[in-house]
Amino acid sequence: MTLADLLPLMPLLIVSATAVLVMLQIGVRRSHTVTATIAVTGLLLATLAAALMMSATNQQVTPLLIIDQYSLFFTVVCCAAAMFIVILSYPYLARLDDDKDEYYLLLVIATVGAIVMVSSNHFVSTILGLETLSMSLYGMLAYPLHSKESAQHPLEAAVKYLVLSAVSSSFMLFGMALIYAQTGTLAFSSLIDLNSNAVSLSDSYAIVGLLLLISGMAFKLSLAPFHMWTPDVYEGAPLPATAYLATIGKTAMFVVLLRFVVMSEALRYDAVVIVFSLIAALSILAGNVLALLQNKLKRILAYSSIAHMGYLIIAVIASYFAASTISIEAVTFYLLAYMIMSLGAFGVVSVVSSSEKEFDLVSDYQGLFWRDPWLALIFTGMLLSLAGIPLTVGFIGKFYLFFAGVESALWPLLLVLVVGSGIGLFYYVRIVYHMLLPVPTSPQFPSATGERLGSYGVLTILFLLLLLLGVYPAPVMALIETVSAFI
Amino acid sequence: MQDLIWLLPTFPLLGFLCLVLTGGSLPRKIVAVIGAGSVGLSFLSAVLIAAQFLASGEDYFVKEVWVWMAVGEFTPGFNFYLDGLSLVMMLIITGVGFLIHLYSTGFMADDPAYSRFFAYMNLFVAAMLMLVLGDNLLLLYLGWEGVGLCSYLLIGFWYENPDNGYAARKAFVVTRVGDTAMAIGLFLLFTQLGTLNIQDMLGAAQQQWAIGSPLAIAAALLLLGGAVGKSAQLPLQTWLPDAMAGPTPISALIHAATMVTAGVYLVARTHVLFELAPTVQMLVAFVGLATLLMAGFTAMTQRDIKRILAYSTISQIGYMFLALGAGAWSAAVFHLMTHAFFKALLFLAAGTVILSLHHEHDIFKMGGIRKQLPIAFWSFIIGSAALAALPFTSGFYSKDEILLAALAVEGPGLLLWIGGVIGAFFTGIYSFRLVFVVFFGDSQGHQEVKEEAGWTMAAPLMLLMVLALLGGWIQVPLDAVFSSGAGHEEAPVSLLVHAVMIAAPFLGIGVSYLFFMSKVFDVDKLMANPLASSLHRFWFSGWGMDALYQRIFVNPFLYLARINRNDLIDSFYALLVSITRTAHLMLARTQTGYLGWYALSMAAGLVLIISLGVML
Amino acid sequence: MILVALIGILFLGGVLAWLSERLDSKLPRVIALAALLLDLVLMLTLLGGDSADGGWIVALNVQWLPRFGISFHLAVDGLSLLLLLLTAFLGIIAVGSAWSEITERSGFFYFNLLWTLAGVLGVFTALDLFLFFFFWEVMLIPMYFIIAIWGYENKNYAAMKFFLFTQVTGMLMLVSILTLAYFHYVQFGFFSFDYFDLLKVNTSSTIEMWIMLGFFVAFTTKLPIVPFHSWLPDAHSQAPTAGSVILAGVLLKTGAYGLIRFAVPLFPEASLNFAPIAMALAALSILYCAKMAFAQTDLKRLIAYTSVSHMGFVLLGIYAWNEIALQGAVMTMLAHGLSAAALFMLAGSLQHRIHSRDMRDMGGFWAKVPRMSAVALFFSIAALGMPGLGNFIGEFLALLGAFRSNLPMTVIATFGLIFASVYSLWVIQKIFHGEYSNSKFDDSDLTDLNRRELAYFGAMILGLVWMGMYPQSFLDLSAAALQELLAGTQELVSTVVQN
Amino acid sequence: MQSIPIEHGLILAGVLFALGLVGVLTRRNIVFVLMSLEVMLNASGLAFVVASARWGHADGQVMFLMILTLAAAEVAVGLGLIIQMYRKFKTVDIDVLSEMKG
Repeated sequence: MTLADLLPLMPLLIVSATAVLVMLQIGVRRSHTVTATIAVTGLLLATLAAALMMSATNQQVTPLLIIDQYSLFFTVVCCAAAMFIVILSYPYLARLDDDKDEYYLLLVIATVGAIVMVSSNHFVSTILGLETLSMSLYGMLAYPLHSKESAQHPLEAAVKYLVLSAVSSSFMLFGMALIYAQTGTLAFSSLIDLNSNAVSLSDSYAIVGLLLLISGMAFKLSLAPFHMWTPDVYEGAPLPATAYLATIGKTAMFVVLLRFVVMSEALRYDAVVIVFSLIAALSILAGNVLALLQNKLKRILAYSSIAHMGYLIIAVIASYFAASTISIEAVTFYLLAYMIMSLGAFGVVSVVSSSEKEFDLVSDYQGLFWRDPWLALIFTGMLLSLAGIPLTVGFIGKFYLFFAGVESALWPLLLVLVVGSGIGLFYYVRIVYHMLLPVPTSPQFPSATGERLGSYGVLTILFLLLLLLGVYPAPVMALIETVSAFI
Repeated sequence: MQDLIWLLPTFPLLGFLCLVLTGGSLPRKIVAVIGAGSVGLSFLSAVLIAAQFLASGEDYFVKEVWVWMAVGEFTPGFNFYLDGLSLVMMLIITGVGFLIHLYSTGFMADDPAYSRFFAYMNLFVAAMLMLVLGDNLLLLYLGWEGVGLCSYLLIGFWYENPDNGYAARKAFVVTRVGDTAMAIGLFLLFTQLGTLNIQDMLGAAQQQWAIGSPLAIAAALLLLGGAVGKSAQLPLQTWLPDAMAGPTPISALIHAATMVTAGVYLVARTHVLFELAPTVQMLVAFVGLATLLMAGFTAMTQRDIKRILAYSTISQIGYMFLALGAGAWSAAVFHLMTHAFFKALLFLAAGTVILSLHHEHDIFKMGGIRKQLPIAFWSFIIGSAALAALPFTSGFYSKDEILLAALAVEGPGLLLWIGGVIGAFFTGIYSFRLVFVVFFGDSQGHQEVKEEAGWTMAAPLMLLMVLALLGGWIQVPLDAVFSSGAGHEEAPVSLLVHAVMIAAPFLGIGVSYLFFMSKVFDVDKLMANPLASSLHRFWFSGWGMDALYQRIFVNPFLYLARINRNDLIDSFYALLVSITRTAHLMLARTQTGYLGWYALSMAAGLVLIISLGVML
Repeated sequence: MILVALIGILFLGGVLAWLSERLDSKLPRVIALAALLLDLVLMLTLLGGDSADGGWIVALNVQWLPRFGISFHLAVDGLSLLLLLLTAFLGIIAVGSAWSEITERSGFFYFNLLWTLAGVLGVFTALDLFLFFFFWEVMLIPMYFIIAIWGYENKNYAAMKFFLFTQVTGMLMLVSILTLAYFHYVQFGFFSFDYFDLLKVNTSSTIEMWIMLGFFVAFTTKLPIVPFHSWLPDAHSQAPTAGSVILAGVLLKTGAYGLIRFAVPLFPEASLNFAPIAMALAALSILYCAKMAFAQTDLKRLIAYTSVSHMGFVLLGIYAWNEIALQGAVMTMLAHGLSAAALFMLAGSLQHRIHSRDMRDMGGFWAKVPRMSAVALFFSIAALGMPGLGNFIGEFLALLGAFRSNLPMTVIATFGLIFASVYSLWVIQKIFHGEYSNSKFDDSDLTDLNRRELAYFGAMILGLVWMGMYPQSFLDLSAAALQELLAGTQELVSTVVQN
Repeated sequence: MQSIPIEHGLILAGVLFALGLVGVLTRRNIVFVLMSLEVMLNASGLAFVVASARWGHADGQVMFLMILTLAAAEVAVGLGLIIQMYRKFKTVDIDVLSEMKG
């Protein structure tokens, strides 16, 4: 551990420092605004730092962390997203009749965990990051616990998530143990060409280990058949927390999954390929079908997230069979796209909601097009992007996935993808249709107030990103191409 | 002047445009002038052109106006082709057409939709002229469909009554069936011979196709399909009697004089093809024979004055087809001409009768009106005489030629001849049955008879009477056209044959005299006989063809339409939807909200996956 | 550059129209009209252009997504130009028909209208398959909005159905495109979605068949052809008039265009082997939908089914794949664009006046509204293929050309002419003939066509007569392009025919 | 000296793990659920120790210590939530937490 090692850790350090700073500030004097500001600034700095370092850094810091362009890319994405979520949380928490500051503390610490995860190529760092993230998420999910008005069920959500994710963690750990028994190292490494002169263990141990690990990860990514917790937790948790869980939580985990699968060459085993295909197909179908007639937006987004993770798995499978690196890029781009669009979707809901009352029903948005065209336009954009319609980033993402699938000739999975997205169109467009209906006599929620300008700003930025990456993604494509070379 | 031949259809077309664009806002006088005048003009130019053409002594003359379309080797043009045949046709159309227009100005005088009527009439004349003057089959088809359209519009002219609408649609659709066959014929001809220009096509056919070659037979058959449709021959004759729903001048112009004879024109025009397909030509003859007999029988039983005339038309066209079948092309065209004269005469006269009897159609409600309607009476006498082909009337010469030609056919010639003679006998019966019942006998207590209308209606009748009488002396310049077909040397036939042919109509007249004039035989007593009455019913219904078609074609179609009103195929997609929906409901039930259950599902998933993995 | 302008103007005009609503609710329609007129003028300037190089009049090719070798490649040849003109013309007509019908939220309406048309222009000009697909999808969303917002009683269902059908089949096409592009990568070692690059790809015939089917399904769903047609009657009967006009007049044609430009030239062999099935489907949908049309009581549904029936002739012509048949298909597209649009506008104006589409309520309108009746008569006559009008030229040529390549199917299809006359005349009888009675509806505002309506109906009548009497001016325009396409597949077709 | 074959150790860990899982599934009392979670976590810890014994280096044991801490943390947060839950529902039966479904 030298000074040279510290430099690449800059973003991580900045975020950790922010956490400490927030803690101290709370100790000195509570102030919602100040806390939020510190958090935003810290995360912004981290984002910038990571962005600046990205081009020049590729270094293994201690056995635990690999700081290369890929990890930095996602560090940028996660920090930026976290920053946006902070901005979205501010008005949401404004009227909470309880201390608001610790929420930001938890959020920042969770971000530390996320950063560790995206730059981890070692089981220990994976577990460290993951648990840091999860622990603080438990807190965030249950945050409005004391508030009397809170209509949602943060407690229920938190308990369910805690118990189940602890179970999944134990899956992962046991899996890791078995793999470790096979490879003899806790770093991600190939399971195939073992440098073992010791009496080797039968392959089935490794396979079982792999499958355990995959199952654990599948839970965190809410992939079928480990998806059941998702809608309940999403619905119960306060919106910004849900947004955090849905975007950063998923992304960080997925990066780990990708790194691990690629480095361990797990897909050499037919069993793993089949299990992955099964998981992908199940998730796509179950997710879309479950969302079909759902009336609560958060649950719809939960189910759709199941489906989207399923889409991504297709690209992961493809990454093994394809000659080019397109499939890695596909995963990367789609994660970025997914970050933008689901953050946007949650953002729209959270803009009109607050900790006392969340406007979660599809019918709440009836006639939004005529009451708040801009918000409605943004929401439409996000939904259509989730549905994969051109002019939006979602379409380019889908295009990447389809290409990856075609390149590796995964025809059955492509068919499932087509069917799934076909079903998906229905419920996304259904929401849009509700926004197009005439305005009901009694508007459901107050239109924007001054304190929500920040949120509107965030949403606008996301919307512009959505269009930009949907119409002229060439530069980002190029960036991702270079970045993905590091996996 | 010849180069101005394109003026012929242009005048009526302009008339049509004027009347349509002004939309009935013009005063009736002007409408009448435009309507009749335009046709008159084209008649004048027709006469001039005809004179010049005959003077020039050329066999034919082509005027190219513009290239319609040029796709690859398919280059039909808007070209006019004038030879003896089209000359005769254009004169008939414009001449008779003009007279009928003139008559209509009086007949329709108090119809609210005066200008719409003349618009359609003019359009019809224009289309009909395109039909006969076009130098390629596509242009002919243009006119062919055009006249069909006008016939539809005019049959349904009084649209308030749904029955008229039905008759009109029936007319259009039934003829459309024939037209479709004809269209396929055009495809075949073009695909095989590479052109639709009639003369080139015929030439090519003669070179490429041996006599009786299947292709020739197919082509001839398909064209024949078109012809029987338009000319109301078996088996597509059912539309014509209903077509009488239109105003009477229409029946005179379209459904007697011109359009219905288009089939005859088509066959005559493409006679080379039929000579290449002798079997089809024989078929033509027998179609004609069957039709003329069937129509003859039916005509005897009808009560509606116009339906009687309609069936007589069908049967007369049957004679023309007989002639065509017998290869007597010019005889067919000759009979076409004379028939145009006397049938137009009969219809117009019938029109005056109907008009002055306040739209009474049933002949048995008429009677003894010869005093009140002398012109109509004499028109009927002369018309019926010509129709029955009494000597020295125009009809006599044409029918005479036809029967002789029929006799001359080797093989079934005698059969054809006998059939024709029987037909002539029936013609005598029904034509004079009409005369006797309507004009003689005692008045059937119908309300007082209106005066015959003014000169506009009288003059055409007079002229047509003259033509019907003397039309037989006209020499039709067809030898050049049918040089190939004119090979029939009239074999010297015995006087007996002539005697029989002359006698047949007189016999018929005698019979109808005994029945309807002197009442020697009582019709009702005859009807009492079950056999006779059932036979009568059978004939009256036009040999039950309508009912048959209703059962075979119309009802099944309606049935299909009814049972599948909302698209069977759509229900498949509906099924997909409901499947997804049920899947959703079932899956949604798994989201119980119980932590234990979720954990269980995870465990189950894990077990599933691991067992899967270990097994593989 | 002019091509970008063509599309850009509409996109921009749409945004302007939307914003301008705040100022004045009458402004949007003016802006829309202006934008379309401007486009039309620009297109007319292209008419003079010489189509020397393979019939391409003007082209534009810029890199767009280098990673996949995707370029922003637009080009126009006679074929596209004809369809562009049709699009602009019908666009103007549609604005005319919406002029007084669309009163609420006009800004957003014209935004959607223009964006749909922009998407269509893109489809007709794109020569990069990714770009093509891009526009293909772009035109759907605004159309969805048009149906879903300004539609009639059952709009949600109809709009959703339209959206799902076109989107799902669109995804199949995407898979096909990608597969094709991937095989190009395998054979030539670089990514490309460019039309001319992909023309060079050759694959094993089974794979080619599968890829071709992907395109075929997408295009025949849009066309549409039995059994993919069932979205259309709903969409048409529920869409506002202008929507139906664009849908029937233009959107359906994108399917036909796709077949002519992409499906057949890219996969000549597969198409050749598939032709019998395709032509059988064509004949089937001609007859089946003619029958369905006759069975309908909802006027707009009826017209919708007739559209499907007529598109059958287009498909027949395309898969006959010889010049006459192709010209026939193109003429049918143009003529049907006008006649169907006009019929829908008549239905719309009727609904506007008596608030009903149910033919059982109607009858004897000739006495009340003679002008409208005459116009309706004209267009139904045109629809049943009366010689001298555009539809006849198209259908006759299509059948004439198809006759040599597939006799039985052509003969069957020809019987469609009979059924066409049955339903067309049925409409006239049901609505305009017969006894007039206003028992079933309130005829207080059942007035005859006004000047504006007469103007655009007149324009369409003239158009049809022009196509019917002197089609040469259209045939010449598309001839070069079609010959180029034919030449592309010539030797293969000839070889296969020999074997 | 004769060492125990690694398989045995792993199988033992597996059995423990399964026991813990069954506990989580069957128990309704959330306290017992948390205890069963402990069992599962420690089972995997044991697996690590066994594995590291095979390779004869300490990584696995380090991992075991980590697992202990994170298990402690999990339980800490869990107990916190349980207290809230008890305040709200006056019971620790997890089935009361089933208001969100569908």
